[in-house]
Amino acid sequence: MTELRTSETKLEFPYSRTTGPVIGAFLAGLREGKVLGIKGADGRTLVPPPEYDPETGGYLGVELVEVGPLGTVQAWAWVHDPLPKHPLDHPFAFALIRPDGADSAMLHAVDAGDPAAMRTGLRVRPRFKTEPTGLITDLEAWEAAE
Amino acid sequence: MSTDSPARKEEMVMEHLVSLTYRERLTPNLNRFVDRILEGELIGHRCPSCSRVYVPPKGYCPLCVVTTSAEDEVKVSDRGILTGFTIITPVAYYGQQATDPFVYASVLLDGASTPVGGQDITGVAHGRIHTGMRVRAVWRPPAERRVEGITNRGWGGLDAVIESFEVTGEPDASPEDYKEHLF
Amino acid sequence: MTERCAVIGIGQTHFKKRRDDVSMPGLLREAIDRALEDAELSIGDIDAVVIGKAPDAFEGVVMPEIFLADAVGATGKPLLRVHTAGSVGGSTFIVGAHHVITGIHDRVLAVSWEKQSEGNAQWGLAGGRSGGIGAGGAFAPWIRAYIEESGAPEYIGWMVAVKDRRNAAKNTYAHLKMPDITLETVKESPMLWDPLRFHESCPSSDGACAVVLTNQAGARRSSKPAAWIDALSVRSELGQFPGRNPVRPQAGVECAHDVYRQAGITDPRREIDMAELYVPFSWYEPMWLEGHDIAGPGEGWKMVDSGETDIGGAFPVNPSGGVLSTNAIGASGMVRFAEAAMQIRGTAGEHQIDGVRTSLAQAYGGAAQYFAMGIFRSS
Amino acid sequence: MPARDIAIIGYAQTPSQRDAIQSEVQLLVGTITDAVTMAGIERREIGFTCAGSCDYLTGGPFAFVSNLEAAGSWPPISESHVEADGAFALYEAWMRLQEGDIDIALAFGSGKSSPSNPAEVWAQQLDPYYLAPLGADPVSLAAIQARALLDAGRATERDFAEVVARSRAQAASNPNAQLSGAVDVDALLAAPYHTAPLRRHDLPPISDGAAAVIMARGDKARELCSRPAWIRGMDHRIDPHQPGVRDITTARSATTAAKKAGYDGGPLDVAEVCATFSPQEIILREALGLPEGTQINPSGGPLAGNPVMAVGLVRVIEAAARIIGGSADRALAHATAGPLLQQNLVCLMEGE
Repeated sequence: MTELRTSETKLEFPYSRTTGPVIGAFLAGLREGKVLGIKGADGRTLVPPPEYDPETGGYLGVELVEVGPLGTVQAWAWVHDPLPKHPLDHPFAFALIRPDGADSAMLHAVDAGDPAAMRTGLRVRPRFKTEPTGLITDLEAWEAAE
Repeated sequence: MSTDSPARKEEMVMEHLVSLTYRERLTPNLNRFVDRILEGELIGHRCPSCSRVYVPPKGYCPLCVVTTSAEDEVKVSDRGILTGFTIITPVAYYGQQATDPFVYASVLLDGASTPVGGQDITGVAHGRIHTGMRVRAVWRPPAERRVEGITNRGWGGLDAVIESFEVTGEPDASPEDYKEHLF
Repeated sequence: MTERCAVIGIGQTHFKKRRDDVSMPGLLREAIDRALEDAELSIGDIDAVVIGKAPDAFEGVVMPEIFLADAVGATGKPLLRVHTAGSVGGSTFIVGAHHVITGIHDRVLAVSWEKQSEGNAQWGLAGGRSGGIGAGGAFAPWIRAYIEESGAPEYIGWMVAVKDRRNAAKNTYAHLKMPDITLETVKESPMLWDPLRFHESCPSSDGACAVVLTNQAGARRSSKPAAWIDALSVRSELGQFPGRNPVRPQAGVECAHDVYRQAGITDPRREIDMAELYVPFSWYEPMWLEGHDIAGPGEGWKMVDSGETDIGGAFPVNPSGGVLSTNAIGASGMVRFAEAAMQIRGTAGEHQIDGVRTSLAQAYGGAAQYFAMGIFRSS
Repeated sequence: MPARDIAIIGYAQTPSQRDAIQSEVQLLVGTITDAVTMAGIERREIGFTCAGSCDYLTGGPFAFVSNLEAAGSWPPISESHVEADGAFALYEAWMRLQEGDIDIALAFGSGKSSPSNPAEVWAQQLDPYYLAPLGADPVSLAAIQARALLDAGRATERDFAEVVARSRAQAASNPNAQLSGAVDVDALLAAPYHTAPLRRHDLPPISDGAAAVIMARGDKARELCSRPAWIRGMDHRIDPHQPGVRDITTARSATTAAKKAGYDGGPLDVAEVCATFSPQEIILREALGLPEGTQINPSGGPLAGNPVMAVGLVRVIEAAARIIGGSADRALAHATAGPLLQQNLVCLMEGE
């Protein structure tokens, strides 16, 4: 049977996203080393802050509240072989982290070094980039605070 | 929070590069087409049901919805009729390499039922190009033929094998011969 | 057992080259909140949501409705995403209406959008490659063929451009408003895709459009007039095949005949009071007038020439300013349906046509191969 | 209430393959033809067609347009497309049939996952502000979900392995399965982690494939099929997107969809569920309320073959096939979309 040629195509574009008052303020907060949340319709503090209540769809306004800085791991997975698009280039944990004062968890990376150092309930603190780029990854990773 | 101060607006823009790579084998019908164009020959598949000839071969006839195979392969000419064209002034966008106005024409090769699209037309001033003109392929030298741009998604790539279609100077074809190929 | 379906709420964003003041969720909600306010309903009253947009590559988010679910108030509800290229806004409206007509749901929100400034529509239309033919490249040869066949003078395209941009100046939400545009302005604008000039081509916009659809019981509860749906149809055909007539695609002919039949219309030019047609390039106005058998062969451009399609004419087309003035691709088809419904409800504002009792909405997409059409009536 | 006398009378699917030699359209040409043949109809009898696919999976904007070439689109057809799994196309077609003016509808779904890296493609489905820039991939998310299930004491890693072993064993009788055969649970548990607590076998294979379904109304269905699979109800629901605002150890919208589809928790012969990762079968069994004794994923399910954009419609086919074939009287099919079972569709079917 004939060997078939392989074709390769790339779908690539540098998108430029306008973030609006809530997402933009959250990202701006990261630059200043702050994690911000928003009060949901039922009074719960949601992090990262949505513009509309995830349950009711109600508008939540633009007033953000600072949470953390410490947080607690709610659930996690160990990434043995990070992909090029992952936030860290060495093995790490993707985790749901509930910052102190928040009622929801945010997905992010925990730079724990070794899976043996990870557990649900682990107390973690955010580590911010020294040169922010305006992305969620300005919060570079969380690390153990114990 | 105010959303209208200039400082805030700048912060509100987020740059996000999305880059995905797709690698796949050419389908057997297209692979065979590539084999032949490297040798300076154009082929298609003749539908066993309606006899229409598709160039390049799709592996099926979309009108009869029947599959076609190597048994249905036919050779077509590298000469044909210009059935439609426009002249494009390229719009600048990320990844766009074209800068100068270029011709974008469809050529119905003799023996084919479907035109090959996106072809350059040479040997005539842009202003004199018209449908019905007889044209022939100007093949690149064998060593310079590149086929990497040909994909299963069917977005051309033929220009890296055939430089352009030049006007032959033969009399124009009658509209009757190409009026069904206005695409 | 089927229900009659009516439009009781309509909302649009202000359309702009770049809506830098909102996120994608914020953009959709601007249209949704206006539609809900118009319908005198809150987001919790909605039973199901249908979302339409053109290719995901325009914004670079795969199936963005998945992340937008909460923002469009779909939590706990059905959410369906439609994508039929340029006709998608019309198709989305139609899919939303089917939810009501079948009696499956009582109040349905249909929303269509595009935030083209996040990326680049020309890049997207080129399939993400270099050497793209641009939005008008595919259509220019067919437009040329129409001009040759019909013998239309070249100023017809300019006339449509002038009419639509002046109409848009009366439309609060439109993107390009050019109250002072003249034939000279169009004629002297650069040639983009011969024979199409810059001012004969649509802009690239950010924006969204939403409608609230309901049944007879729902419409009775509304204090405002409803626009009743009398006919809906979709048709698709192959974009390329030997024997295809791309100037007058058969799918468009059959789609039109289907809606006329459903609405009991035998003479569309007389029986329809106004139309919102998908005209991204000026020449598509006469081409669709003929392609949908509103005008006979070669008669479409004469309707333009005589002023019949002006706001004050006998058959006004695109009093909103149309796609030529506003084109957030995913939303554009739904805007046609929304505007045709607004004309029935008498809520079109400055571009309202007097006494509209029957209106036609049309959207097309792909290589003029996807069609979505609807007819609205006042009772 | 909407008319409920709509049944599945024909279907076809490609084998689930790691790297299909055909293009997506070619896969569909044969599949749709086979479904039409099984239904015993002419293409022109189809009153409405709905397609499901994903441009970003296929690899280009407007990629779905080519799939029209497989649908017999000349002369023109009444047709629509959802950017979703073919199961959602089935929903739209089922809804359209209820208007009563047409008798037969076609739904299909197709996708090739082999050309791209699914971990990269599906990371772009997440919230573009808060999640996509993290490159959060479906496997990592599913592993977090698995951990939450373990932490809650609702499952063990052995339970995950047992789902895999049963899936592979049941797939042995499925000619379309990509992964099948007897595997030992202890051997599975001895394998290294891929993304802990998930092992490679807890993940679905990467698959190419297509599927098509023909539905007919009332007497037309009876005339064309001796034992149609009657759709008693179909519904789909969605949950909030961010995994941190919902309980990821359950699928609330699956529970709602099952109820709204008319499933009352009564006996089922078969359930075909779109559990793409092994822990999700445990979650779905509870969320859908599947009673003891229900045969779950007799085809092997997505763990045996995962042609994304067709895999949900394949679940419907596998459930319907058992009713049409007479081995089941009542069956439930489930499809899902979005990360961590965010969106769920349920189709409840019965024999005469």
